[in-house]
Amino acid sequence: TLRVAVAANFKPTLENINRHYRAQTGIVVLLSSASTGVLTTQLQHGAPFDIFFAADAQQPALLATGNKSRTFCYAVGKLALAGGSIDDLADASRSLAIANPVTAPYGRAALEVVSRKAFSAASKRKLVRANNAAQAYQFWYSGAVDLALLPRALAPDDAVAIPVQWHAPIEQHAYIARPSPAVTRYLNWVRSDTVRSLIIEAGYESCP
Amino acid sequence: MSAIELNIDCSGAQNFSLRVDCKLPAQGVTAIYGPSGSGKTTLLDCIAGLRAPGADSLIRIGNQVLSDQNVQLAPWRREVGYVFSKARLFSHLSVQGNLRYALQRRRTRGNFTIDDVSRWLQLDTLMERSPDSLSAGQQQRVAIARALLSAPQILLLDEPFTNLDGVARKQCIQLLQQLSSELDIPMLFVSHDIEEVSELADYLLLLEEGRVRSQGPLIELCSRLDSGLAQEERAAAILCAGISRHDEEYGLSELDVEGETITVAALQRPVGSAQRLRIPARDVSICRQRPTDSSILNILPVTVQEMSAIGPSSLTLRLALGTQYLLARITRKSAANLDLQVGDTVYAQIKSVALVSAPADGNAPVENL
Amino acid sequence: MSAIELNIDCSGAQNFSLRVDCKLPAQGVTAIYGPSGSGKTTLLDCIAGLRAPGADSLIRIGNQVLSDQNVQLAPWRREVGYVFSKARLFSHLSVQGNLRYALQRRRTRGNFTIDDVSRWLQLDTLMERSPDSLSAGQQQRVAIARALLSAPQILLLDEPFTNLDGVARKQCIQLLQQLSSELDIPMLFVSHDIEEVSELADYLLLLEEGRVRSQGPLIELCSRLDSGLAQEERAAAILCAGISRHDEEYGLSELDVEGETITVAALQRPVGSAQRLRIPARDVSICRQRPTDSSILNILPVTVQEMSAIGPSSLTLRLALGTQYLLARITRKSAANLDLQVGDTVYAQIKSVALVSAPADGNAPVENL
Amino acid sequence: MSLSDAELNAIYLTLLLASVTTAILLLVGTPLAWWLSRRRGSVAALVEASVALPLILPPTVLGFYLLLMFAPDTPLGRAWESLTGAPLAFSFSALVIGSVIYSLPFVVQPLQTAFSRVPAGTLQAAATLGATPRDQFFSIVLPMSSRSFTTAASLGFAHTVGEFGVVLMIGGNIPGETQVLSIALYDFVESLQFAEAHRLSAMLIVFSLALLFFLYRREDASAWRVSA
Amino acid sequence: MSLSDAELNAIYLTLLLASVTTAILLLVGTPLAWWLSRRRGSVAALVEASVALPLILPPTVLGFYLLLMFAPDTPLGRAWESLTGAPLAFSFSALVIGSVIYSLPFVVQPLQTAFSRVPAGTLQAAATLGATPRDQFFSIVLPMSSRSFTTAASLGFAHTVGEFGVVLMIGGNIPGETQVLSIALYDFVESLQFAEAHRLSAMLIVFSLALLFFLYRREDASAWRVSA
Ligand SMILES: Nc1ncnc2c1ncn2[C@@H]1O[C@H](COP(=O)(O)OP(=O)(O)OP(=O)(O)O)[C@@H](O)[C@H]1O
Ligand SMILES: Nc1ncnc2c1ncn2[C@@H]1O[C@H](COP(=O)(O)OP(=O)(O)OP(=O)(O)O)[C@@H](O)[C@H]1O
Ligand SMILES: [Mg+2]
Ligand SMILES: [Mg+2]
Repeated sequence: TLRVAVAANFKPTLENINRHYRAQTGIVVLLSSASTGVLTTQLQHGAPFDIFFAADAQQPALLATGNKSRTFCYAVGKLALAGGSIDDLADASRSLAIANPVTAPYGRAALEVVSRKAFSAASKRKLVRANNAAQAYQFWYSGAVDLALLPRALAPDDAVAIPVQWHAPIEQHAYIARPSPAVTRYLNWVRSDTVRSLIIEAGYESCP
Repeated sequence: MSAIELNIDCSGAQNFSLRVDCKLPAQGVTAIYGPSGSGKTTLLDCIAGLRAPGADSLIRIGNQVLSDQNVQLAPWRREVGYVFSKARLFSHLSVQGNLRYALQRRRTRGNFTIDDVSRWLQLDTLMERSPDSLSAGQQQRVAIARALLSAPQILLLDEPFTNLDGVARKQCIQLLQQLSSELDIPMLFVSHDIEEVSELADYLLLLEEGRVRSQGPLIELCSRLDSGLAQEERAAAILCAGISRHDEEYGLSELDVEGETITVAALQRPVGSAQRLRIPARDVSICRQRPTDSSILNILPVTVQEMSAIGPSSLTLRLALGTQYLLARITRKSAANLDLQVGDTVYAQIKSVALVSAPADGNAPVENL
Repeated sequence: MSAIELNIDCSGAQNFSLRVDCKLPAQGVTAIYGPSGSGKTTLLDCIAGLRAPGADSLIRIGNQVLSDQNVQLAPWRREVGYVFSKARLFSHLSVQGNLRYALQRRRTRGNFTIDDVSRWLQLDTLMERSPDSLSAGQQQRVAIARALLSAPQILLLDEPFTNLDGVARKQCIQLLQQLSSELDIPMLFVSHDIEEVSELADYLLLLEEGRVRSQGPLIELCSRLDSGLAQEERAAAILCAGISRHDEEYGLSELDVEGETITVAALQRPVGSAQRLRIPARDVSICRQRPTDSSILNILPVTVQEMSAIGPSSLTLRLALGTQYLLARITRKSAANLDLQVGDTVYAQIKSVALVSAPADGNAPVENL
Repeated sequence: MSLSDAELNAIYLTLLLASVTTAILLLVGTPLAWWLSRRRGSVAALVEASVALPLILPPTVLGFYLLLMFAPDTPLGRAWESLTGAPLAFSFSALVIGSVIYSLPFVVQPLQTAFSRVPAGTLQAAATLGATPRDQFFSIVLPMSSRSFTTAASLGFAHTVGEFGVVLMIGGNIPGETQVLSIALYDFVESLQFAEAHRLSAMLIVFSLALLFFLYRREDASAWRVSA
Repeated sequence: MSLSDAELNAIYLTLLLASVTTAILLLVGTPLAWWLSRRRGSVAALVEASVALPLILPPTVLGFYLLLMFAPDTPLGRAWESLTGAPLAFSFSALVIGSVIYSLPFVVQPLQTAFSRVPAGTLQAAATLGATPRDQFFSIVLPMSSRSFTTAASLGFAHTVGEFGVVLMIGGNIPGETQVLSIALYDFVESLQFAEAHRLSAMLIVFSLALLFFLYRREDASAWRVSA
């Protein structure tokens, strides 16, 4: 069996991917999800994961300590706005949730979007920071906030897409913690066209 | 005369039940006497509201109903002072704190202060101490002081003198006697010590296995041969007397009882005052002729009224002295030797030093001859 | 003869300190007597190891050192049975559980069972009960049973009879007397009741404000006018006697004391057995001539040995009867009337019914005449 | 060792939250514990079980359900907003409510145990002196349980300081409003700023140790002690 | 309402973890509480404060420090690996250790309070009957504190069931090995599978309520009760 660590926001997608993999090969992949920061810390201290799908590019790079062959990009994230139209971002009376910019790449991107001149009218608004993207969704889902800037992959279908130029690209990289034939076989599958289309279908873009 | 009316049905563990239906005087001191486990504490608990008797029970003090079919006053509304047999002091407060606790919640009666009770019960040097660091007797005194300070309508005392030494016990008894008459607070007190009982009580309730065995004024009950009290080893009769003369030379006082004279240790009270005397049956002996060269000062002419066997070898005699009665315990052999019969007139010798006097009304120092 | 050696210096609250240096007999019953707060409980606590006396203190029982400069045995190693003045039963166990607790940890001495002690102390019907649901006297009896069952090397009893009624108290006293002599367990017992003390104790330790006021065999101390005991209201002398005859007709027994005869209620023991008699000073009166028509059976010729004033009006006399002594309390007035002088030979009248007998060795039923 | 403004703010918020929460916990928990200690039977057992319930839900999940309750379109949220004019979710008040619910068992359970151990005889003595149950409670039960109040308050306080799952969920991590120390610390760890995390933890630990130490050091007064 | 294999596994792991943790907590906490209840002074106060310390660190942060201690290249990690042959971090054993440390105050504090309230006189009575301190402890203190053991055990158990920050950090959320119920639940909420989350929470709540209810319902035996 393979042990794969995955950032929480990619977990549903990866689960879907693994279902296909299992159907084809019969191999069971054990998924462990947590936030990217936690998983990175764990990997630094001997966590028994073979591969780590992070939500950003820095932390896999940190883990690989410069060894480019151990990391690769597997998806590029997109943002979407749930709960209203783009114009609402300029309305200070509408509360907005984003993921924590300090810890979550989607939070950083969302902050970039919110900081655009066009929305400065709302700069005084109460910005609710969720721990991660999933929590930002929960805030919106519960009705506690009016708007949420979410990963497209998590956002409801009627969410409005945010133009990708409005923020730095959200490249999600994976880190190969323990290379092995099984890992290689799995990675080949992950890089296959089938999977790429699954990823795109889930609301990501493919890597450059 | 107002009364304490008790009609209580209260069940305890196993098949014990307390079933009491009686009237007690609502003034003076009533002793509750009976063997261990006869329900004395249970009775006090019911009166204080700490145990709930059956729904039909009635507890009335004077014209205040504490409990009947309709009302069951909560314990804190009953204005009952209770000295528990284990002191039950508040361990988180000092002695003074305990007393102040009672004072802050005191009822309308009584206006003595912490200083007063601490003088009466010699607590001055204990004020700052924690209850846990007191000796058993000291704790008991604090508990009595605390109950007094709450200025209750009635005082319940459960074996209050058990841990006190002879002197302290005497002082306490005298204090309670005084307070009972001066403040007009009725007291119910439980004791195993018939001497204590007859020193302090005016009225007696005898319990046995949760039932009233007999009840009545102490004086009457004491001299009745069928009350159970006369069977006690320490049976004693109580006489009412008046002070007739003080003999300063010998430090004695003479009392008049039914026209006869009884000599006791000097009393500090004026001629004419009333005085109660306790005369243990075993201190009374009988002779046909008045002895002349004996150290016994008190020799009274009496009539044998009743004779009752106590065990195989002794008799208790009920001796009439005017309208009052003495008890005497003698051997069957002596009775045979003297050929004693009911109706005989004989002399009762009372060792004067055996007189224990209880003042009928306050103030007299209890000094024994 | 082995002894209990105590050299204790133990300080309590405020400026109280217990300072005791004495030897007590290591068999029989020793009473510790003294006013409230005089350090009686503190002394027992030190012996049991529940309070730590000063480092120089010595506590030795026979040849077993419980505490000295080098060793301080922990309480659980001392093989000391302790009946506390508040019963201190284990509230999470039933009565039976409490007894079994002691049994499971018992020492080597003694081989009686729970059934035995529960028979002796009438606990059969209480076995399944929780201690909290017992009356005060019932709790006390369980505590005594529990201490006995632990088969200690020495038994400490802190006012063990306070909550017992007259009958139960008598039974307990007799039981302890028997056990003390049969099992050879020394007992130290604290009491405020001088009658209790003289019934049960062989030896006496009088405490006052943490110091030994006096000590000695009960018989000796009782009749000494300077011991403090003779000052007590209930002072009494103890006599050693032998049974000389049983008088079945009247249910009496005759005892020989120094060649004289004393008549008491029938004793169930063979002629020749030794017997202790307690004769309260206030029950003894004096006459110059032997009275003839009195109910008093016991009239003994004695010599006035010493006279000492008690208060303003009375005297205590020490009367020699052969090598033993009687006490008598009379008024100064009687003494003057009789013109009594030291050295006079007079008759001491003892109301026979006032005799309280304590068997010098087990088994005799304590029946009073 | 200097602190950033945000950190100072977080410390202030944390202390405020923990103090307010502890105060409310004692106010709410004391009568509840008293009631529970006097009652037996199914109702009391059910209440007791419910009090302990928040413990078994992971804090974030508990927080999620609280959030569902606090949202502006729920009855509670609506009522709150019409009363105070401000929405409940992501407010300091929400944090307080969440913390109170979460820490309730730590306060109620020690108090309940303490209360049920005050001897019945002592309360009876107070009653015969005229103390109503209320009075008995304040004059006897409270002072006799002081040691358990220390336990309860320190558990409640400490737990609120350390608690972050619920706080994060219903507070929304708004700097100056709902960003407490535990979240700040968590952020450092998440973003792998370990040096910062160590610094903040060390501070928190030293401060708490000192506080707890002084709390627990209160000697009881009796110089004279019984051995055995 | 059927459960997936993963969920069944998580439930099994949770119960195992909570039981083992509670057992260890009682084993470790009882003597510690006893010691603390007998001692006064600075050393005891310091120990007491340290026991309470895990409370004030956010669980993830605590988990982080535990992870630093458990990692294979630390003395502890090395010693463990050489003893058992398996690494400590991310093992079930690590979870147990973490949970024990985290829940220790909830067990120690109620027990300590209970122990210190056993009347000295009762212990003295036992001592004179020949009971050594050890014996006194087992025969008197333990049974007299049974109610506090219920409190302590239920707080410890419940807290371990609900705790997830520490477990997540040092366990690594590995299905079948360290993925306990709280993490599974957390995962559902995180991955927005709310229906699943509701289902699991409901189960958890009903189960715990029932358990706690029966724990607390134990009537005490005395049918005859003193009023006031
Ligand atoms: N709390 C209780 N629960 C159940 N039964 C009790 C309780 N207290 C006392 N009893 C029982 O009720 C009966 C009467 O007890 P009570 O305490 O009234 O006796 P008492 O006359 O005061 O005896 P003592 O002189 O020994 O104190 C006894 O059989 C006792 O065992
Ligand atoms: N735990 C304690 N701490 C401090 N002082 C104490 C303690 N116990 C008793 N004392 C004090 O020591 C002195 C002797 O007390 P102790 O209990 O030995 O007296 P006692 O002779 O047994 O009196 P009682 O007959 O009233 O029981 C008293 O002044 C008492 O206040
Ligand atoms: Mg009683
Ligand atoms: Mg004492």
